[in-house]
Amino acid sequence: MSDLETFRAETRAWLEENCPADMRDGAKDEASSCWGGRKWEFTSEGQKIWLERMGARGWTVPTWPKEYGGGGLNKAEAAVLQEEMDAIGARKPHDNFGITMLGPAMLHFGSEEQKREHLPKIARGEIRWCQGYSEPGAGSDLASLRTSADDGGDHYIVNGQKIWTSYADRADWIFCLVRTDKDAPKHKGISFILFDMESEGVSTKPIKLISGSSPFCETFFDNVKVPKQNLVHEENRGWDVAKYLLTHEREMIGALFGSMGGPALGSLAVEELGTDEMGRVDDPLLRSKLVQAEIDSLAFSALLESVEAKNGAGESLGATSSVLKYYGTELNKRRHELMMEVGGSEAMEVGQRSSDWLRTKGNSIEGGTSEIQLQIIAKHILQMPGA
Amino acid sequence: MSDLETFRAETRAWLEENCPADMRDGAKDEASSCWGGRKWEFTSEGQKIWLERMGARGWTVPTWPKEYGGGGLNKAEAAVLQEEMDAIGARKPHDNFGITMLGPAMLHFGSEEQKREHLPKIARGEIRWCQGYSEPGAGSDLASLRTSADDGGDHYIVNGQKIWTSYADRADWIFCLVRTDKDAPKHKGISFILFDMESEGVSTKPIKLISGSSPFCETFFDNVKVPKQNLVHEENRGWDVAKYLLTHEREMIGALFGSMGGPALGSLAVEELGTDEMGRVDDPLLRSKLVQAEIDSLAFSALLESVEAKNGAGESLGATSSVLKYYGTELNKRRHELMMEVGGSEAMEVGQRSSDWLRTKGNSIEGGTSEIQLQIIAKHILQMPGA
Amino acid sequence: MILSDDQQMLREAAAGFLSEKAPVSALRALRDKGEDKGFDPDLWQEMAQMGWAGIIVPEDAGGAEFGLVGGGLIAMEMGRHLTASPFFSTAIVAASGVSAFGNDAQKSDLLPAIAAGELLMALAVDEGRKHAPAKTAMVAHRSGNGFSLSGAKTFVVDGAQADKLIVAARTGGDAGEQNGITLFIVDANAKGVSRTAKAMVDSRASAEIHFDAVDVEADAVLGRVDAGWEPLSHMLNAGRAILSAEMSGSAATAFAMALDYLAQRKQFGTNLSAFQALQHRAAHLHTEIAMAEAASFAALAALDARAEDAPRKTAVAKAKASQVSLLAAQEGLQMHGGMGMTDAFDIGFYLKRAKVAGELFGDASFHGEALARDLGF
Amino acid sequence: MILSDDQQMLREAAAGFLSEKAPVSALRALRDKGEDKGFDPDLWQEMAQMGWAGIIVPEDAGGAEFGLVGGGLIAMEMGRHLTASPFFSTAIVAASGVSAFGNDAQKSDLLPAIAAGELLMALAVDEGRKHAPAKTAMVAHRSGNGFSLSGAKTFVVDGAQADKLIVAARTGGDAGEQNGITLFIVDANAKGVSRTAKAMVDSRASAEIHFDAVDVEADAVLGRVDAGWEPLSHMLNAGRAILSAEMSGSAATAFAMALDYLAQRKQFGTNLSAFQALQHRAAHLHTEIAMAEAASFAALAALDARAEDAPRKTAVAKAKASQVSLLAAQEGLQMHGGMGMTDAFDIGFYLKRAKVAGELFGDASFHGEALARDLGF
Repeated sequence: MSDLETFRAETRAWLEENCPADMRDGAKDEASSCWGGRKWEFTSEGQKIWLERMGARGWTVPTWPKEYGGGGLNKAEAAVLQEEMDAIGARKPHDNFGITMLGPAMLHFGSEEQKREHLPKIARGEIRWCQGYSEPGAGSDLASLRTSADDGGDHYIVNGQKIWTSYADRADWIFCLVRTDKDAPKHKGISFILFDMESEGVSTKPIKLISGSSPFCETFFDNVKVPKQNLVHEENRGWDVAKYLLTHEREMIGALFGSMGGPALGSLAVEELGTDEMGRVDDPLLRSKLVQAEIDSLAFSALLESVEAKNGAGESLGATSSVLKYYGTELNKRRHELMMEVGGSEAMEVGQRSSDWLRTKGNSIEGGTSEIQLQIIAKHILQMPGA
Repeated sequence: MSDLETFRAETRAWLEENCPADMRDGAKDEASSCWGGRKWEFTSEGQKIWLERMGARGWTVPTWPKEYGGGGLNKAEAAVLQEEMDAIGARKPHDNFGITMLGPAMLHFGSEEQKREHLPKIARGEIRWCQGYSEPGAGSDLASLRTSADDGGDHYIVNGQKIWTSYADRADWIFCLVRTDKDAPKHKGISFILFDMESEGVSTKPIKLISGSSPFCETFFDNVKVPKQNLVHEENRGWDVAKYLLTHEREMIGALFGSMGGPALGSLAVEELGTDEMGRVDDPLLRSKLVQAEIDSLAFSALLESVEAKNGAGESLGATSSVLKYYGTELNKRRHELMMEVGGSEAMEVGQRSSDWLRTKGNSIEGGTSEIQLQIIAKHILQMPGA
Repeated sequence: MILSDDQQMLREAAAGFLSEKAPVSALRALRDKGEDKGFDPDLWQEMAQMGWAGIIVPEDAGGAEFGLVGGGLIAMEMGRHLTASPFFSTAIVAASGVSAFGNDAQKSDLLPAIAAGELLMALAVDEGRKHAPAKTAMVAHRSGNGFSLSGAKTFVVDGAQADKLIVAARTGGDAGEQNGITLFIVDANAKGVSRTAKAMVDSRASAEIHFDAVDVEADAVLGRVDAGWEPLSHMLNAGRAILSAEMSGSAATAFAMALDYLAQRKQFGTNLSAFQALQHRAAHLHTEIAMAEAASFAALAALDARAEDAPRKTAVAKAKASQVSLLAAQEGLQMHGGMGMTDAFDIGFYLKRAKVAGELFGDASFHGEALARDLGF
Repeated sequence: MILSDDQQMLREAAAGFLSEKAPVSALRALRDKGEDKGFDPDLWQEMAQMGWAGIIVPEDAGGAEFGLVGGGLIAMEMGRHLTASPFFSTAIVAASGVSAFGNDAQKSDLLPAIAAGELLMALAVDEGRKHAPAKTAMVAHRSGNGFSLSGAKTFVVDGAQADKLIVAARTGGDAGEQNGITLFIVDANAKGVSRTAKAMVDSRASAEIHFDAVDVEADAVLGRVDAGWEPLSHMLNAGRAILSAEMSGSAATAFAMALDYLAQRKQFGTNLSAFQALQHRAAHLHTEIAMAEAASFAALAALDARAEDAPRKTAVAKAKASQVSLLAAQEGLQMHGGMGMTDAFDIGFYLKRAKVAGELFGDASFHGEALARDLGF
């Protein structure tokens, strides 16, 4: 029996014994997520136990090193763990921007002290993180941010405003881009700092979207004191960390829209509109738009698989993440437009389908607009010059 | 009886008596055009007589003043003349870039001597004109032209090369943009001159297009002597004349593509592909593209009618000519793509339909590319700033 | 098209009045109040006093007799401001049907009241999620001297507020046939009528209405029994062309808002409106909006002139305007960036209205199909 | 997809050979000579010596047994250079049919000869202007021990040059049905066969072929009588996926040519490739081409693996690649400006080939329809 087979058998046994029954429903929707943190109210005893047990093994972050609270697994072992979890329908024990965003950046840029301080708390779900990147008025030009961190001796004094901070009202800590040098060129005066959202001077305000309420907040900083040991990487070199995180985010978004596919448009149309005497969806012009969307969806899936195969084979995604982000989000918007067309007047009522449709309009804006992605493709893949 | 009614009666009688029988077939295709000029070979005695008789009355250019060989008609009278010609299917007696392009510019910018010298010969079809605007390497940036006209005392010495000169190999004279000041900003060193194509040093070479042979030529000038009295408007102010002509050309092209409409796509498809059991063109996805093309064609016709009504009411077209040029040519390209799709493998054979299809690709390039039209719309209609 | 002096004045009056009394903020306030009326009755009274409720009603019935072109000028301005009112349901759709097909009693009963803004009427035609009038299945049985109506209607604009409903029901033929449909004018509070207001994404009022053996007299028929297709098409086409004009106005304003936003915002040291890629998209959009507006008024004029090609022009206008208003709102939102996604900005309201108005009385696919049938392919 | 070392070498060899021996100028020269062969026989011999004629032929029959993915790698390089050769008609379409469905005699007769480049074969399937194999109407009557074929075929690629034809004819059923079609291997010079070469816009060879009571023996049947749909689909799908790969290559090169042109040209004092509007269009086109290529190789791999979803993947690939190669050529030409319109530039050749290859074995509408049927809507 190979090591991996042994690992699989042990993992299977452990999961069988330790995964609570109500955590085995395979739920992947946001409502069933456990976000952890100081303010978290567990939805069930099972959810609490599941987080504790997985957190204790470091399996909330299986590939992180053990010394930082991770599981210390290699890629193959992590894949086995995921397969075995899927096999019993085990929920993800823990969602946290600390896991998906801050952690990878911290492992790369953080000091030893910072890693030992922050990463285990993420792994165990004790601290919930939010991200302070975007600012009103900056839009796609992220680096034009104006939130300032002035030198206060052993601490910074932070003033300014962030926007699009997901769950800022529920998070415990924030990782945040701030300006530490106003005179430097805009990319060179930015630093990456961490602070407690309960610090004096921090306040938040939820943002209502066109699709209804949202996890997004505006976040305000009024003379917030941040100890200098909370600076990650060097002062004025926060843009390195930001770029690292942004590329990572883009890849996640592209893959997300490529893989989710959404409900099959054709079946939905057959169900809701019926077929004509030739067995075709009974709305010929709408049908032909559905066909084109399916062609494009399947071709995009092929591209995604090809990219993933290359990526798995060790080739870097690089600017290709922009290709995925651009097309995946535009396609998702198109699919939701078509679901609205299929749904007709029923879909025009205030409800889930119309709200989902409206929400998709943000897909081509958040995480870098489609225009920015096209610009990245033109510049970095096609080597076209700056205008 | 009003003056106009009298004019109509007299015109009808004159046409009835003077229009040769073989000039009454209503033909409007290029093959039946009479282009006149020194080298013209009349296709029939009727074509010759018709040009002579109409030229003598100035009715080849009905609204030009009589002193320059025109008919001296007002707009209402000219409209009546056209109606009466249409009523008996009378062909246009004469096509000439002198009529459509040079004449209007000459009436606006020419000196009295120039008008008396050149316009009557255009009216009577004695001199056939071509236009020397575009140059290789200039593309849409027309004003970057490099053909030079150096001062030779009482004459200019012209050197350089033009491209896209329609019928240069059959024309008698050329109106031509040349650079008379190499040091001035590019728009300010251009002059508009006229010269005989039989001048020493002029040579032409026909251009083969992707669609086959074409009326276009490359035209070469090797130390061509042009008397200074052939300068139109002031030296170095030829760009005024060029702009006047370009706007005029754009309007003509836009109207052309709007009004011609082309063959009905739907009927062509029914004829060539047949219908399914529901009476629809038997290619459902192609059919839906045909439908969209018809929607857009009819909406474009509505726009064109609305623009023409305003124009008739005295409002200037201005940059709206770019709207018409842009959409009309793109639509025409789309319609020809669809005709090819309808035609299938038969249309893929070398022949008229495939040649027409290929030729349309030039529509969105000649007379200012679609990109230039969009730029004009953005700048002059939408008031968006230069990049 | 060239406007007459009267039309020009009408348009300017509408523009002035609406920007003062019914800007987008009024629709927002209406929505935030959470009432399901979908419009402000006081505002409608003011509009009626300006003659808009009777804009297509003949002068001898108390109307302004401006025809659909006049109506379209108002609708376009309403589109610009996203003004919610019963103008569409009552002043256009119902009034066009009663004017053209009502008998003398119906005309004298209804038209002056409509023109005075005292009567609200709604057309109940759709029965499924997609507009398909020929598929009308609701049944009207002969019963005594009159009829008994049973069935359900959906997407009835202003249906919950209307005093009277014009209901399409089948007295003969089968679903799918144009023959056999009859129109009835039904008291909205009659026994057997139950109405449910639906919260629509555009914050307008729409209702689902059930008819349970609703009795009407023989004189409730609008037009002739079994021959309701003609008056129904007449009303639908009037509504479609008016919606097209409204959507042209909405598209133009959504676009103008986006251009304003671009002009105000800087990124990477440059004004957003100087980005060439956005300029080309803007120039294309300008062209599309111009076409939608031209097609809309061509349809309105053809309907006023009762021209033979009026249905074709209406199909083109509704198809094109539905597509263009959606495109304008989509592009407008994208050009606003993240701000466009917030409810605090107005652009989202334009997107929502574009979707609903595009769907109402047939979307672009419906009208494209109608056009193809009309052109014989 | 990840290429194996062998595949990588194959691809590099193809790229090297073709750029030296068969660049676009070779196609231009072929056209200008005015011969109607549509390809250069000497070049084909060289390709055969490199193993390309037998690229999918099993090793034991003298082939290279690289499968369709290997064929696709060559086809993509051929697409880049617009190389004309019987690779498609013989090495892919005919070879795939004979390999998979030929009896032992047919295999040993035909495959070694194909692999050696000594035998040219062409598939005669289309009968009308649009690809519609199920509508095959040409008839094969039983006659003696064999069959007698009568009818006409069109758009037969390399049909005028082929030594043998694979002909789809109806032995049963009615036009429109999949059952009842039988495939016959027919000597192209048999009595009753008359062939007319057609000058196609892409300068390739295609023929119209008439069959007037052409007698064939029973052993001329490829596969089984009345059951020709399966081998026919097998050959068509192989051809479609290969064409998709070819078109992906053509699209990539047309695009690269346009980018080169933009990079060289200045207008208004700026390099054309610095115009943002063109950059965004270029970036979009890059994305589309990447999708076409990925879809093409996904289809080829699925066909090689005889995967259940191979037909679906093939439909997606052919639909997408047909659309994308046309888009790339159109955009490429427009980006070349007036120069692109002249025959002196190469971009026009890419446009012409995109149109013909897109049409061959079903255009995007055909395959979109097939996909919709497959997905059940």
